[in-house]
Amino acid sequence: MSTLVTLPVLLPILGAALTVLAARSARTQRLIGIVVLAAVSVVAAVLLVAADRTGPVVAELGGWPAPVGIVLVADRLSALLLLISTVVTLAVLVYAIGQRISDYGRETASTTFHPIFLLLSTGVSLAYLTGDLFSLFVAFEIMLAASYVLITRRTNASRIRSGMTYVIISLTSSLLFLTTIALVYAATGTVNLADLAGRVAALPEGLRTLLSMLTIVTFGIKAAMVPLHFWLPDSYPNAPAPVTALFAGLLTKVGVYALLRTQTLVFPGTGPSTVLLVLAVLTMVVGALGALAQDDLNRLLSFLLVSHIGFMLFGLAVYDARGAGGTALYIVHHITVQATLFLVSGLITRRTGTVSIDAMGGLARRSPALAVLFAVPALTLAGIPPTSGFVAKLALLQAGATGGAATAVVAGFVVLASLLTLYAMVRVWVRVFWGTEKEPLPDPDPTDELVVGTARASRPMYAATVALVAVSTAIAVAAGPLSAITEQAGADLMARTPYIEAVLG
Amino acid sequence: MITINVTMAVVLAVLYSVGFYLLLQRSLMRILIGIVVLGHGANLLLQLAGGPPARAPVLGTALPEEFADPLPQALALTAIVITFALTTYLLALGYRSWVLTGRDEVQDDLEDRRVAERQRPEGSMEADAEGPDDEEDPGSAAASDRTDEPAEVSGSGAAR
Amino acid sequence: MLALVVAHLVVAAVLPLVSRRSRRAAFGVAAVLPAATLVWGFAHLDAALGPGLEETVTWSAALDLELGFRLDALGLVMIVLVGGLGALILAYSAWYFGKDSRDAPRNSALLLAFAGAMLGLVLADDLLTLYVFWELTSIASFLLVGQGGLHRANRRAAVQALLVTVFGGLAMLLGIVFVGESAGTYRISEIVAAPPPGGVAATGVALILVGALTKSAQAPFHPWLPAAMAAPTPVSAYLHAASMVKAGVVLVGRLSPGFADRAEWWVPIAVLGLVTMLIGGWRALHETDLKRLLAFGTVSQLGFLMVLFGSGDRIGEVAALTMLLAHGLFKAPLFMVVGIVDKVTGTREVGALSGLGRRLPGLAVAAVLAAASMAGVPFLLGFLGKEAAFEAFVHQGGARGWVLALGLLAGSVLTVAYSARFLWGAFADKPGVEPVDPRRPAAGLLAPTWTAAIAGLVLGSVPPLVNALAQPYAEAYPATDATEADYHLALWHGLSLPLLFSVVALAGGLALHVGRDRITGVHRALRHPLSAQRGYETAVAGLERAATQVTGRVQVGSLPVYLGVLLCTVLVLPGVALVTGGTWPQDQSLVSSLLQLPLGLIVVAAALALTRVRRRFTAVLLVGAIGYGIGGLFVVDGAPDLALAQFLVETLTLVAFVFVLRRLPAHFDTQNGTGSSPDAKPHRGVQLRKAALATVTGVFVAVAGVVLTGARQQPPAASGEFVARAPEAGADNVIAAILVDFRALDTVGEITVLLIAAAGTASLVLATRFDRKREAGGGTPEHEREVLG
Amino acid sequence: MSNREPVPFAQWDEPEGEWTLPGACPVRSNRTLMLEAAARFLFPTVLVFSVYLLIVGHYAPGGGFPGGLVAGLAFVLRYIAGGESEGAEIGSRFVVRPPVLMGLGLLVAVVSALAPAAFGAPVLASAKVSFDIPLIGTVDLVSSLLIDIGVYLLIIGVVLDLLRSLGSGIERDAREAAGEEAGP
Repeated sequence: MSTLVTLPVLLPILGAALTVLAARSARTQRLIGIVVLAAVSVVAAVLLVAADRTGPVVAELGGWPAPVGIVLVADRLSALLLLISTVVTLAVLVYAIGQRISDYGRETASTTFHPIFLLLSTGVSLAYLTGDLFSLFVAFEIMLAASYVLITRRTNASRIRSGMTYVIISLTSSLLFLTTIALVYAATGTVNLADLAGRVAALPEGLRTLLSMLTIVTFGIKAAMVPLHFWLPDSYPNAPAPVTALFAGLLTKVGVYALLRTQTLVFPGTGPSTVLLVLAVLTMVVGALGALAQDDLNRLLSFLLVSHIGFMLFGLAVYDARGAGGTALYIVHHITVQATLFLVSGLITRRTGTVSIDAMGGLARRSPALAVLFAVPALTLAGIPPTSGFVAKLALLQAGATGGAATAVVAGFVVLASLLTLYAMVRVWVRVFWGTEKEPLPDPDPTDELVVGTARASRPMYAATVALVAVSTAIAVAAGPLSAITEQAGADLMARTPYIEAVLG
Repeated sequence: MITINVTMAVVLAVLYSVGFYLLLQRSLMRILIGIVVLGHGANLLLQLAGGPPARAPVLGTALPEEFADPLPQALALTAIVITFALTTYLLALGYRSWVLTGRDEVQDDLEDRRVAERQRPEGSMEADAEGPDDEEDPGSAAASDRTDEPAEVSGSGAAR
Repeated sequence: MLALVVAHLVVAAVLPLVSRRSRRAAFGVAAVLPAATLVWGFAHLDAALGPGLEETVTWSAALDLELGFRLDALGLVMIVLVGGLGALILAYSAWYFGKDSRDAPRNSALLLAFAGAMLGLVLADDLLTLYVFWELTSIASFLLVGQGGLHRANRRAAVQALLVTVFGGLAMLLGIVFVGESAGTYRISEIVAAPPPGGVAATGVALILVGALTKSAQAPFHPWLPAAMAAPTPVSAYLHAASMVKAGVVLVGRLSPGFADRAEWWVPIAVLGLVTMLIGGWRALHETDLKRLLAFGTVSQLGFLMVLFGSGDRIGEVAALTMLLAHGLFKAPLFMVVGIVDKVTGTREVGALSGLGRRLPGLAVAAVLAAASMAGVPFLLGFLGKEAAFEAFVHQGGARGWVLALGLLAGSVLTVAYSARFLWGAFADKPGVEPVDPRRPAAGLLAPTWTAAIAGLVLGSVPPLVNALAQPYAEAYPATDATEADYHLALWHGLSLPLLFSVVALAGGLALHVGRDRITGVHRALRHPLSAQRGYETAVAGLERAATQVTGRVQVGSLPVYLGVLLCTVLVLPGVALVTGGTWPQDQSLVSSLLQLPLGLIVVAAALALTRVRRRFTAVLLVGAIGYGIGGLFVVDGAPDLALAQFLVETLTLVAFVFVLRRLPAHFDTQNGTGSSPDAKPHRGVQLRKAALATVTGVFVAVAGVVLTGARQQPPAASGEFVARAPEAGADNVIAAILVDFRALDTVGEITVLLIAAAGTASLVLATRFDRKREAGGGTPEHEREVLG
Repeated sequence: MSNREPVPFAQWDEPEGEWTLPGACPVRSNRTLMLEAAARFLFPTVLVFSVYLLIVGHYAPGGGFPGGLVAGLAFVLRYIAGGESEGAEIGSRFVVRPPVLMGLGLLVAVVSALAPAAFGAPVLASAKVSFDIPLIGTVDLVSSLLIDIGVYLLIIGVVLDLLRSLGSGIERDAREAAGEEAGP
């Protein structure tokens, strides 16, 4: 079982190495990618079941006990997020393959795209599984380095600046993370998370707060927490659809996961955190208002992503089992739906030839299937019942209602942000799908995948999108068992002992 | 006991300050150099977090008590490599940016500027409300009898 | 019950397939399920009027999320409206929409889906269940009002209806959670039995009320309802008269047994309900479009219902349930009449219709029956309800009772007036107006209209039938005296004050109608300083402007600003914590080893020089100096491995820099070719501020380092173990043992990053030429092949 | 499938031409004789030194990473001494394309990480084998050396790839830009 925990990290690396070596055969590359991610999905599902039945599954790498060696830990939270992330990654890969086939034909191999896509998955898996702060840094670097390459691949003059913004801000946050690790080590002498839990508790309160705030800022940048979010709406929208979908679905959520893990395990609070509550409100409101101001479909979605990060911060800020569980459930839901929306956006822009909402119109009549594909995740994001968004939001609201006066007030902002989300989505619906039909814009430069223009969408692209909508629906249908797991995961996080005992024995 | 000494604290302060200062510039190459300097600072800090100078941790060359804390060294080594990798990548990105735009500057986001210049969103509901209302009554019985052009599929919203 | 609801949704999903064959058949198929629901409801009459029929399906136990249903008297009455009228309206729609209408397939499916959602809503015995279906009806309404979205009126009305009702719905959701968490249950029957005390619950109750008020179009949220008349008339008849707008009223009726005695509950209901009744009635008097006239009438009647359901009085609740049924049975046929009038004459304008009564007497009689019920004419259901309503408040007495009784009387006068205006407007002969020449309405349109109108007459003439439904519901409220306990609906209660009220209402209303020209003059003279519609538009416009302005200010698109904010955040959050919580360590030494001094000096000097340098190449050399200096410091620290790596990496970095600098201009400030941009020479003050921010942040990091190292209590957790176990790992060099054994995963990760960076670099520099996109087939394009190497 | 014959890994170091010669150098004036001579001499020496660093890593400062970097620097020296050379030639002289070297390095590292699991040991576990070799004495062979070898290979690949992109790639760009200016 402990070998199994390492597979989500090592299998994609193996796959990446093989795709580099198989650089001449596009078919082999595609096969490797899909097989590896499917295998990791299965492993993640097994881990989730095991973690739920018998407690955290721990792998001591090299057989060295913590804190000598690095440990990988799959508890309910990490296994669950790993599962949903990998499934979404797989779907996005299928979509991306479909897009490559549409654009370049079946024979296009690449030494960048396939390996780096798999390595991104490695970084994400490692971030979820690792029980070591420095290893978390390495995980982030793998993930981010892969994302840099994916976002700047074949970039053009008008888009390069968005890539620069993304890379520079991310690098800054990485260096801040490294600084934080150094400072944490300076104060405690360890980088093992379970070990840190005990050692940080021995520090004076002021220094605990200092370290806690440092991690909040560090991970807050990756999670796109206001006021550290600026980079996201400036960069994500400019990447190709599958890349944006993957980033929007996974990367920010890994930041939230890191916040959730470190704040509960290493810096446990005793009650609602005022700082985080304020940040959550800012994130929800600024993000939602940003979305209302946009004309670019992808930017609009990016701002909504920021807004909903606030939801997850809110659950964390409540600092109790229900809040943490709510955040976990919200992450699961949001990974799926946000990725889906960007994939749909990709289909829409391929159909209309533009990202400008103002230049679209009447799409519901021309393409009813696309209308349904958009409407379902849009309602899900807005949290309209009976979608998964509703269930997840309900979990957060319940935590807020029982967390005290402050959290109850912030719960009001959750509701407000939901309304604004719905409004933003309704505007998209009204302007894109209703109204008079507008002619699709022709592709001004077919050689450049980043210049938007009408293009064919191959069948795998639709299949992947439909599959993600189905996953989202499944989350809603299986809300019973799922929320049982997340609630227990929240309780585990707050109790801390299951994790610490599993790691340190 | 393991406190960072004053000299090293000054070195750290200068490295970080200079790094941050360069980071805040518009010139891409300066930003890049700022990141390299910050990386140096972070690696130094990581190494210093292990304690004051001591013997290299190689068995047989000194007593184990005299060894410097090996973990920060190992971590810093990894960090150095990662920083190096990302620096070269950023260098390439900077080069590409220069080739594409002919400038050594990070430019402002055009779409953000565009939003800032607006009074209200493009195609706002407000604008939709202001337009002339000279259309036929959509709620009329006549409107409900209207047929599509035969070729078109009805907009039932159903997936096919 | 869940099965019934789901069946609606499933059939709705496949209806488009039926529509492709025949649109009329689709409506026919759609009508079956609501009719079956009606039959099912009456098959369980005993249970509904007795203990209630329950069903629960757990969705998520952890979240207390259940689909809980309960069929009781209120539910049964609503089934008559949702199922019975639903079936009639769907049948009517089959003839209303043309054979090849492009709107018909959408409407048949959506109407049936809506019926399912509405059925779930009225049967819900769980607040969360209720909310689930509540929002589904909002969405269905949005799509039904919006239709194809081709007309501006549709789009605006749909958005307005959705925003207002979802605003209320979300407030309600928050309220539901507050109430549910306070009560420990979301079961309506349990909450009502033991209403939760406390401030949170009170807030929750008020928030739930917001939901009820918006959905039932109470002032000041009401304008969405008249606007929604942009929808086809059957949709208006079903959603905006018979069923959906009743949702808020039903919710109030469900919760009132528990909360009617609380001021935060009944005061807003009574005040807003009464105001709504009067505003709606007044506006209805001035509409020239028959459909809008009815819409404002609906607003007015909903206010009336709201007051009754919130009364918490047994007689009042009898009246409430009676009026609920009555309103559905007269308003739906009235809308259907308008639809027929529109269909056969092509207009709904009062000013254009004349002589229709004589040409279509059958239709006119049906309209008279329905309108008379609305006006409260005896032998019709409306009369029974209105009598009971007057009785309730007159009996209640006191300031509250009399204000409400007289208020309702005023509202009833207006109701009679606009009922008369409707009949006059649609059917009367008007001097000076060309009589219309209508087509014959289809029997399929007339039959449902007649059925509904007759039902009002039958139920109104046989009060015990309705009484049997209304009494079980009202018994949830305690009877305070014998009058309340013995009250029954009847055509004749003797000569009493309520009867006088009815007579006054009829007489006054007719008088108002006769003096309509003068009333219109008054209406014109009155300026409306406050308009709810304008309020909505201002709110939405304000939101959009605020969004644009906030975003314009916050999201400036400038990287230096972003990084500046980032540093400020570092200073504000951890910085403040350091200042307030850190202590400077005591035993601070100047240097640990003398060699640190010169090396440190080199690093500091090179770093400071970096900020002033203008030539790129010099800058790179200075970076190298810093790197080698730090390598030296590593040597001093006893980290030869680290130093070796640092020297090698620094060298390679220099080489990479030089490779790239070959192509870039020599100086930082010179731009390529065309001269410098306006931003090239930054303002001196800006630079100073940047320097200050950077310095403070840099000092923060260093101080944090000193403080935190000083605070270390324990020895390193694993370092002793590394040394002790290094032989096990087969290495004398502990660093090597850590890198390739203890923490080998870090090393694997590190080389992964290297590979990614190299691949990325190659793709950035080499893949600069793009091939044309190509159809499937063909080989690897040129740009990819270059990266392949 | 591909128009170029894949080169067996075993022959990766078989030169097409003379081993120590730098890349073809068409422009005489650009040649730096001193550097070329130094490169000829230094190149193999440094390569051997890099292998030493790789192996000695377990006992003294060194290891796969410094070893790989030193080897990489040897190639850098050769490239600089070689003056203007096409990136492809740097690749083709050593036949193994840099990406392949990187992929192989990663493959070696990850397979050696996973391999212990096949024998029931924890992932990334290492095994130590001691040989008694006459004259030299006891030599410990640790399986974790494989990871170091992977690192070594990958780093060489990375440096070669950087030479290909930042080196020759940019040079090619520069030439093309100059060509455009000189042209019409």
